[in-house]
Amino acid sequence: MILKAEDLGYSSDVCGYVKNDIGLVANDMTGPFGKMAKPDLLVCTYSGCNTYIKWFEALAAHFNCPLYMFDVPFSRGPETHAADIRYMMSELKELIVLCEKITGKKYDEDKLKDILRRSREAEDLWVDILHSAKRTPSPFDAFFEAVFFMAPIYVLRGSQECVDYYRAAKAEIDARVVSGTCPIPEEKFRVVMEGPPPWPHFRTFWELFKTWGVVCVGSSYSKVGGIWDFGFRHDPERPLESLAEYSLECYTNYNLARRVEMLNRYMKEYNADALVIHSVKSCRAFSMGQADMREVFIHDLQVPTLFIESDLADPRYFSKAQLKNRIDAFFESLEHQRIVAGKTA
Amino acid sequence: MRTQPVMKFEERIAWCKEQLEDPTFPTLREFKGRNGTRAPIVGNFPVWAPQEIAHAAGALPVTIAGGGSSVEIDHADSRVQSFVCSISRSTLELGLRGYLDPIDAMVFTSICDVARNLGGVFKRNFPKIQTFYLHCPQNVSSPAAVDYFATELRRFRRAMEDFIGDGITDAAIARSVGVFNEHRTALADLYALRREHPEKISATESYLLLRASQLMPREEHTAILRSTFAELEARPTRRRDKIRVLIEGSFCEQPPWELIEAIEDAGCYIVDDDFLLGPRWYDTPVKLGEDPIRSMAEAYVKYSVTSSIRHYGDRPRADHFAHKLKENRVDGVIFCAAKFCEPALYDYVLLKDVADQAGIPHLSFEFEEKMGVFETLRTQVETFVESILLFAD
Amino acid sequence: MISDETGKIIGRAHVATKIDLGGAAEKAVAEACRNAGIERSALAYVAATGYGRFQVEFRDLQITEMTCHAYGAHTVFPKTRSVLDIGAQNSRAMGVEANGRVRKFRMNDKCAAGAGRFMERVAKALEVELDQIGALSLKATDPTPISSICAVLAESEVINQVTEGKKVEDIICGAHYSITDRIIALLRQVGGEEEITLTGGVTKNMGMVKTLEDRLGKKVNVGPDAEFMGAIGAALLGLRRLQRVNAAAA
Amino acid sequence: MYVAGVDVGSTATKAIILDENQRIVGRGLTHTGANVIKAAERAFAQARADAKSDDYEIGFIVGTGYGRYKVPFGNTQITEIGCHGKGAHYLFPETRTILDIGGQDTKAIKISAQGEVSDFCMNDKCAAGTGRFLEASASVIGLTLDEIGDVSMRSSHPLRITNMCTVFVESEILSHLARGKKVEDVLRGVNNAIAGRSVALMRRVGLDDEITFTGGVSRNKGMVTAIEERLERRVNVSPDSQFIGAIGAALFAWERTQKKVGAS
Ligand SMILES: Nc1ncnc2c1ncn2[C@@H]1O[C@H](COP(=O)(O)OP(=O)(O)O)[C@@H](O)[C@H]1O
Ligand SMILES: Nc1ncnc2c1ncn2[C@@H]1O[C@H](COP(=O)(O)OP(=O)(O)O)[C@@H](O)[C@H]1O
Ligand code: SF4
Ligand code: SF4
Ligand code: SF4
Repeated sequence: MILKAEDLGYSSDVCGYVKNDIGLVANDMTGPFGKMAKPDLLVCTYSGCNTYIKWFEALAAHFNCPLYMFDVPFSRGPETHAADIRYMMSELKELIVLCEKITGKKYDEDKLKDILRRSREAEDLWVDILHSAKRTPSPFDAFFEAVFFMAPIYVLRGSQECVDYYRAAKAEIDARVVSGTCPIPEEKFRVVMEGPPPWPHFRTFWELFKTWGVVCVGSSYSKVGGIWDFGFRHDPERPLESLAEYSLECYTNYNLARRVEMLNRYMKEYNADALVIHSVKSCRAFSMGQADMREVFIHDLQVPTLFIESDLADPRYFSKAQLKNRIDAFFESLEHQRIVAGKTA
Repeated sequence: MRTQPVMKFEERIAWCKEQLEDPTFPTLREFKGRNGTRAPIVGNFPVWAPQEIAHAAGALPVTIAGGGSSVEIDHADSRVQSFVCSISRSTLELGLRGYLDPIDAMVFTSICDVARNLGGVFKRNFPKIQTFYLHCPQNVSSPAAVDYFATELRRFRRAMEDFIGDGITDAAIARSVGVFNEHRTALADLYALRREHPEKISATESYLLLRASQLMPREEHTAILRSTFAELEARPTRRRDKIRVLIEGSFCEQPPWELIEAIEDAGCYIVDDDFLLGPRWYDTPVKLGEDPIRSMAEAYVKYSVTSSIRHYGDRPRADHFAHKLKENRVDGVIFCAAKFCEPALYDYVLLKDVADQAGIPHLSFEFEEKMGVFETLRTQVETFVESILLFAD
Repeated sequence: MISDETGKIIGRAHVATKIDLGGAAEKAVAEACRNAGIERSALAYVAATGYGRFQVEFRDLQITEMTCHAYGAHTVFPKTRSVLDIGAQNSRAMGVEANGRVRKFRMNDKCAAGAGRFMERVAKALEVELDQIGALSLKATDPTPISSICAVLAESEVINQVTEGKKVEDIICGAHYSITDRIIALLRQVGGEEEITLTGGVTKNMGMVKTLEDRLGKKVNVGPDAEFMGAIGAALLGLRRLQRVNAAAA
Repeated sequence: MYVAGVDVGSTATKAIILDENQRIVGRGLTHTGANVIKAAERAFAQARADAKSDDYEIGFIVGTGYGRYKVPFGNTQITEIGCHGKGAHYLFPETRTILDIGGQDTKAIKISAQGEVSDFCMNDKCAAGTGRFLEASASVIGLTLDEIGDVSMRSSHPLRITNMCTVFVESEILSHLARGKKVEDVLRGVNNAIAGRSVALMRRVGLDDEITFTGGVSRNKGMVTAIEERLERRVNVSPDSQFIGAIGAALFAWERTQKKVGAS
């Protein structure tokens, strides 16, 4: 798919995730999961990634269909600007009109409230699952497992299936706690993971950490589609407003200071030993500034931090030997420090 | 600056080149030395910073567009990875080396993922520079966009007011908009001259003039441009056997001037480009209404130039580009994007189709600030020119 | 390459380029004259191409190697619509029109992977002579692709494969596939659909030609003079230009 | 009882034998070449011969370097990052920052006062700016690795080399030479370019007072000077600089025999 997109003229340096999609579209909409339908309206809500804009512009040109650019202002600080919310709410209202026109159906606010109520329920359950990683050993890998667990809340949020799914998932985690089964049988290191996974080499990547007994207790990637674990919930009583708030509160829409703060909070609350920054070439929304983040953690906050690079979509940028070298060196020295500390203690 | 003697055109160009190649910002240091804390210097990362408001506050608004080839990236690599555009890395490098010390504030806008996060990096690394981030709305077809941007601009105005400890009146802003408009008109005249008489002023010269404008008071630069026109008219020149080309893709990060020279040497007249230099950000000068802030917001939302760093809603970028090709009567298009600049690289795909449909040949390559060898590039342009000239029968 | 007034090639020479580019050109021209059996003074027009074209002091015109390779390939194989020129450092793909004009081209200017040097390095790492890699590669039964995109780092990967007990021919063939994939990507960007001609030093490597044909699923043209294609193009474009200049003067 | 460290690098394989007092008694150095296992054996045999330790028992062997898993006779393996840290700390106890430039990668390592790695950064995507880069430059110019250091020191007007790609730099060098530039100025330019990148890498882990330069490239005097100029201070270079990884590995081996650190 990526190659297909590069044939069309996309540079090898632009986001591989987007190229995957564009390649799929150019491939007559046929991907590994079958054929997708041609859209009547494209809605682009790009929380924190300008690349999305370019992506949807390309799609709109390809399908020759209308594109609604749902603009989400970048989050600049912990306080929310009233103007941001106002702007997004008027956008939502325009979008409602547009949808009414295309579908010929009336907007039904009660239905939306129902959806949000179910969203909320699923969100509560999801947060419980995330919080379970506070236990030692952790019954849940908040990165390698979370990236799969998180899917329904992004694509099926508001449906009953979604609620049921999280109920089942929660039950599974609870069972794990009771039986003491953990994703990493012998938990040696607890880390917080920043950055998306290298999808094409997901297994290999996980193995590199598993061999060192590493469990991820927190991750930022599982928050790209919404951050609920600090209390935000969709509110059926303020439907549009909470949708607007939700859009602001996505991880990639956070500025660097907020991202650092959030990761640091995870470090402390989840009792982690180290931070792993996985910097992917494709995604500047994530990676631009990660090196600076590394400076903050290592030098200012004195958190052992491992910085590794590969890509989230393009398999060509994944080099197992190099990653292994870095990961080994990092945990080797952590282990060594532990032993030395243990001796002097 | 004010103390500068009157220069002849060639001297002026040489002076501009000197400014460009000195990453320590001599003009800004001089300004600071002369004005001290009385007039702050407000820098911005390229494009869409409300320079007029800073101007109205009595500040010197300047655009900081990277360090060019004269600064080695040495410190900035520890803050920013190697796979982002050079402008963001070298701008940071300038700061880490202390070259940005004369600057009091720095404005970043939402032009791309990189610029946005660079704002965050600046904020942390340079506590002495006040970093300001402005969200430029992308949903320009929404009626709420102008209101929203006006609110953002007012936020900026308040920040500037805090800075100078005094209010900024609407009248002052309107006056500043006027000053910038004059500069815009002069720039438009310069481009018109290049389009009609490319032999009178080379694109390299025009580029150097514009680059220098980013670091000096508008009023002065307008005057320089005006006095230049007369000189250029009088230049004895002969039109050479070259093709007319348009450069597209370097709106934010600017190519080294040697690159432009290499393109010209290889047999091209560059009749237009999309460099967003100086305040060339709108199609026409800002149309002043009753509320100057609102007028600025409208200019951005309704008639800013089409460039890759913004969404254009129902005024698609492709149509605009097709028009530009026709208007400039070009023989070829050179897509010249900064390496790793995603907005440019994405748009290339759309725009090259437009050129294909118009039957206009095109060439594309990527550049970096630090490029030192232009041979490969020249070869490519030569081949391109040959393919148009040698077979023109 | 020396051409007579009808466009027939009558003389040729091949000299290895060292640091002194101008001197090498001088030598090559002298030898080509000898080969053609003509006096040096009989040369009416010299068109220089290639990397050192500006160093050829006695040139009348310089033309880039892309224009020349394309034109050369066009003269030898008139139906060619795409030309691939794979040299030591640069790979270029050109789309050619019916009159030999370069319509579009692409080159690998960022990184040397995907050019001839990659094979030189692989050969060196395997301690095999360069002129044997073609024949060896044809014997491959289980080619292993090289994942490293760097011409230099590919060496260590090759070494790794050797220790894992992979056969030399399979590794070479795998390396060919890696380059081929990069080159085909270039080719596709210029729309490499119809007849394809391969030029440049890599044509001497039969293994490379074969993998290219495998991946493309069709034959590619490789002329006997593939290495001289640039010079042929230059000679003929020079002739064209000379005729035009003369016509204008008459 | 003796212990050994074998550093199987991408370019060169090094072996070190220490006696029970941590003194170096044997060294081996060989080109890694196509067969990693053979290279490890060769280097080890050389070191044994050098130490005249044929009748001694080698108590523990640690493999390091990118081919560390291929040391068939090794007892365990440790990454070269840990080993360079250890080795540099042993030779220069005050060192906190280490720069290692090998054949294919460049690393900056930060160590604690105890010699443990506390941070590291490496540049290993691409052979740009590594020993390989220098080898390529030397070979286009037609000099040997041993010569380039001295030649570059004669330069008075270093050129600016902009291409960091090991392959493309060759043509850049050729074009400079074709324009009549001096060999020493070109080489100095190459050194400066690498120094620039290396210093940037070191800044990421933080530059402390005492810096040690290790790896094969530190044998090149021209590079040492270029880095010192860039940093405006002196750096430690040991005559055994290329062996530091192997020394570190041997020290780890020694610790294991002393049971200072539990087996992993
Ligand atoms: N005898 C040979 N067998 C196989 N490959 C060869 C042989 N001779 C040259 N090559 C390939 O051709 C490349 C050189 O091509 P050439 O077109 O002469 O380069 P350039 O024009 O860029 O100097 C080498 O890198 C090598 O891969
Ligand atoms: N005598 C020498 N003078 C200068 N440089 C040398 C010398 N010997 C080796 N080198 C450099 O050292 C590099 C190999 O360094 P080394 O640390 O052994 O690499 P690795 O561990 O990656 O195999 C070579 O690429 C070369 O540039
Ligand atoms: S968020 Fe990252 S991965 Fe997603 S589209 Fe944007 S740049 Fe690509
Ligand atoms: S050059 Fe491109 S990627 Fe870089 S800051 Fe500018 S717009 Fe963004
Ligand atoms: S990856 Fe290798 S071939 Fe490519 S630029 Fe780097 S050194 Fe050169």
